[in-house]
Amino acid sequence: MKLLYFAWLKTKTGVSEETVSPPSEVKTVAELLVWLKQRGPGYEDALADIDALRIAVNQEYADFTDPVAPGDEVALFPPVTGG
Amino acid sequence: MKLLYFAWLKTKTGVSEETVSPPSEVKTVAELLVWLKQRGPGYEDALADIDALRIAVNQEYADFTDPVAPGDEVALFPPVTGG
Amino acid sequence: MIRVQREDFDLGTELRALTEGNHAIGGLASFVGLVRDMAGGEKVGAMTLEHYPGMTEKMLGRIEAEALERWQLDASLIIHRYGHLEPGDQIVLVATASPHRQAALESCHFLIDWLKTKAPFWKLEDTPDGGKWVDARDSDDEAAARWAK
Amino acid sequence: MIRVQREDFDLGTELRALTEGNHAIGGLASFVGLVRDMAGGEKVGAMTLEHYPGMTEKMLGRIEAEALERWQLDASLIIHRYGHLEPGDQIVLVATASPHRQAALESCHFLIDWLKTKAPFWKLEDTPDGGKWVDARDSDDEAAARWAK
Repeated sequence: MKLLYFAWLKTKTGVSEETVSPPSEVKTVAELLVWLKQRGPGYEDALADIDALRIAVNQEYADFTDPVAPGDEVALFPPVTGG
Repeated sequence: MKLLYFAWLKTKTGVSEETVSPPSEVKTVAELLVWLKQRGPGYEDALADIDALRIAVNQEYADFTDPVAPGDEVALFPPVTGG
Repeated sequence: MIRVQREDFDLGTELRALTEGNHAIGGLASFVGLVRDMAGGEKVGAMTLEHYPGMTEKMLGRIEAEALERWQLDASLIIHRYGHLEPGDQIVLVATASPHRQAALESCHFLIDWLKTKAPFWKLEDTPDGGKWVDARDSDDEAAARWAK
Repeated sequence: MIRVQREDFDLGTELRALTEGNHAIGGLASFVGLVRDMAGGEKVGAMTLEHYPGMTEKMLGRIEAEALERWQLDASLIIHRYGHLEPGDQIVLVATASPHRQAALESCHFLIDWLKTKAPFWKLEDTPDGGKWVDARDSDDEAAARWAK
């Protein structure tokens, strides 16, 4: 599973892109976030406020209950501020 | 009193601009229109449908009850279609 | 700024001039009206735009002043042409610049809606049956009425 | 048409290309977003606009498709820049052309409102205290919500 981090998610985790293999119990966005949070203090800080996060799975906006699978591209970012 | 006619008001009256001296009883826009209507068939045709007219007195939109005076510039035209 | 002119205008030049050097501006909205070759299902060759010199400038100035009173604008521009126009020609430009997006977009929309029902211009279309004075449309009155206070 | 690019664009050239040769177009509406030198009362020197390559194009394409479905448009254009930008620089252009004025104005407004809340861009402002990620604004969510069907 490919993870992408943008804006302050990237700053806090210190990572812009990584490939991870979460355990097979991780089947939803919410479960992925719980698993990610335990990977270190940077992740814990970045994911502290779940409401401040937006998630895209395979470049589509996703809800916390949406499924994630090993081959997915999952992006984590704050609400967008372009335009 | 200076009168100006635009668009089909000009076509129907055959006049784009004229100076007139209506009798002193003509004190409002409505009275002016009644007087104008009797000046010939072109005027009668042009002023047949009063609701289709817009009036400006001294370059300000005016109602039929607004006053007119000898020194005024009065313009008669259909609803505008610019832009 | 208000301009009533026979000549065409360069859109890029006009819009650039509105924002140039003012870094407080966050949004620039514009609308250009163009001569269509169709009107009410009828083919139109060209048109002549008549206006009321003097009153036109007065009314456009008042419409602009109303926009400046209602929204926080850094710049505004209305250019309206008159005379002979061909299909594809530019007729009118309204543009507004503001620190804020909504102010620019709304005031631009307001300017053209009000202009359509208040500025003394009249279109005479060349059709296969000869010159035809364009009728005012109820939809323009309704659009303008939306901005009543 | 959608373009995501680092380079600046020429507003006049882009807008002219949208209407050129199509005499069915009666109205061209556009909005340009510019970098302001002030944000929330704080002086801003420059900014970096980050984006999500791939998803950006996908979302902008979808937003444009939605506009084309809702309004009768002859042409539409979204250009969004990324990378380093200075105060006064152009960030984004949205433009729509239609036979009808209201369709052009409304769809242009819609495009920028939706883009603001859906296109994956993030602003990092240079401030005297260092780089600062810009917070999303509730007013942008409210503006986008107006267009819910």
